[in-house]
Amino acid sequence: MASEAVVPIKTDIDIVAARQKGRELATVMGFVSTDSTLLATAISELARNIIRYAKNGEILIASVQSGDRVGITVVARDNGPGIANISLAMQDGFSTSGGLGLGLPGVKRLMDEFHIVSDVNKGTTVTIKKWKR
Amino acid sequence: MASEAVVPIKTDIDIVAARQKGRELATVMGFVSTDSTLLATAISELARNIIRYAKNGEILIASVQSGDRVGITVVARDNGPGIANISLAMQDGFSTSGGLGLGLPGVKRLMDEFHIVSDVNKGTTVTIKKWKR
Amino acid sequence: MEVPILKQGLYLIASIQAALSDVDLLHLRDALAEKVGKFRARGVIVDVTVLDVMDSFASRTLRDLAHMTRLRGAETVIVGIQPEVAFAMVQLGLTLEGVDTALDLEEGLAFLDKKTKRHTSRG
Amino acid sequence: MEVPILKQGLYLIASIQAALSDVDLLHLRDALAEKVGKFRARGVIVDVTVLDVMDSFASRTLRDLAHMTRLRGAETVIVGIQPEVAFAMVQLGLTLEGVDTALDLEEGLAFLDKKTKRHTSRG
Ligand SMILES: Nc1ncnc2c1ncn2[C@@H]1O[C@H](COP(=O)(O)OP(=O)(O)O)[C@@H](O)[C@H]1O
Ligand SMILES: Nc1ncnc2c1ncn2[C@@H]1O[C@H](COP(=O)(O)OP(=O)(O)O)[C@@H](O)[C@H]1O
Repeated sequence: MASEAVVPIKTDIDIVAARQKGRELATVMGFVSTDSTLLATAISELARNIIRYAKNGEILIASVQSGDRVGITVVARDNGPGIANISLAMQDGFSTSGGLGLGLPGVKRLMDEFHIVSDVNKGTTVTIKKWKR
Repeated sequence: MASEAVVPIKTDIDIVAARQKGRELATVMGFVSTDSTLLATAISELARNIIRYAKNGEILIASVQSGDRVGITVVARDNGPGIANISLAMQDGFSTSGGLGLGLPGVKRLMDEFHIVSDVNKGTTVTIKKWKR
Repeated sequence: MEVPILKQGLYLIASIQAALSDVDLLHLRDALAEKVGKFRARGVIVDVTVLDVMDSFASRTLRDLAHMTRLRGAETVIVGIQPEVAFAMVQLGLTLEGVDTALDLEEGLAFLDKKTKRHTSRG
Repeated sequence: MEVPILKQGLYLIASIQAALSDVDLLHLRDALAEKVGKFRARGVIVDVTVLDVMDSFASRTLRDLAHMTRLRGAETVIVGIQPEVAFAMVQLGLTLEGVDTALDLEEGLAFLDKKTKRHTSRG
């Protein structure tokens, strides 16, 4: 049941497309409805950060397996400006754009796993995972 | 009146068991009720950190004596990932899990003594003490 | 996706019909702020029942909408936030602080009737 | 430990009967968010009188619960926090900011009556 989709993120409409793709896969894989919602919400936040800070990028959505667990991994990547201070960016309320500053720390709370790599002037990659319950 | 109990911490139910054990000993030793509550609350935080960050570990609860003072010492230990930057972890609001980040600094405020040792990839041991008033 | 805005008595009712893009949400916000004046509305209901995701942008835009209509003399109530959506919002840290909410359209109307102290008939 | 949830008029009352595990607390949160819709409740009371420990997880879960029900149109009030528990919470830094509290069930009912502006009889 391996499945993978890449959604290019260029305009605000792609944010909707990406999160719907995520929900679709979660539903097909039999995720409980709450977890599909959490996943779709997380994708929405990551996609918007791409548009807002990096102008464009892509979101990969794939099923993963580890032992007898199955889950969904989402990789949001861009070649944008990167994040200079990741631990600062991960704090509730921190924003360089006058935003709410809840996106990154919030996504971390929504997911089972969260990983971020960022290089200034090179780009940002956020990898998240949600396991099926 | 030496007394010692070890509570294995594996699931969220063990958190309740550990803090009840702590309160029990405090009551038997004649702690004022407020201090029993502070101790039980501290144990609850440490036990939850074990589950959350190290998956499992144990909590030792023992009576201690020093001169004519008696008290209770609690040792929470795990072989989990450890803490890379302890002074950061001891700051109010610092959390790597999107949590409130009040556990460790809060426990320190609740107790008379607080000591933490942690090695990355080896584990964490927190030792706390409350003296009987 | 244009969101239809109905006038019902002193209220405006915006019933979101499908997923909205960020631009759609901004349009909705601005359209309501403008229509409140045009129709001399006292209350606004935004029905989000069909929204399966309410992220930080949507929350913020709805909050701004509520504040804008209030400055124009109309109370806004958001209705229909589903339990799972509420859960995701709270985990993100989005609480719509300072914005009124009600279970559904019916409760929203009752809320506005009370808040605008108009017990006269609508419609 | 399932927490019994009683319906009393427009309110739901959850009376915690014994120490709750983290999972129990999450169940309570989700059950209330769902039942608010089912019973069209306007208010929720969570009675924590018997809890002898309120740690950061419990505080956070009660806060989330209050925010979730509010997004669904019902106000939540936490009642019965014991003095010693309150002391420990404050030492930890847990203030339940943004969450309403009252001394006991009676005060909680009075608070909800005022907040939801329903002075009609309950029950
Ligand atoms: N993809 C990205 N590229 C560059 N910077 C980013 C990216 N995502 C997040 N950031 C930085 O991290 C900060 C925090 O992000 P977030 O928590 O989502 O809140 P917000 O977007 O509301 O500011 C942003 O203000 C921005 O400086
Ligand atoms: N037993 C532990 N093992 C590994 N890391 C821990 C442990 N306890 C605490 N930590 C680290 O210290 C940080 C702060 O802990 P704490 O103050 O209890 O707040 P919170 O658990 O809400 O994050 C945690 O986010 C985590 O990174």
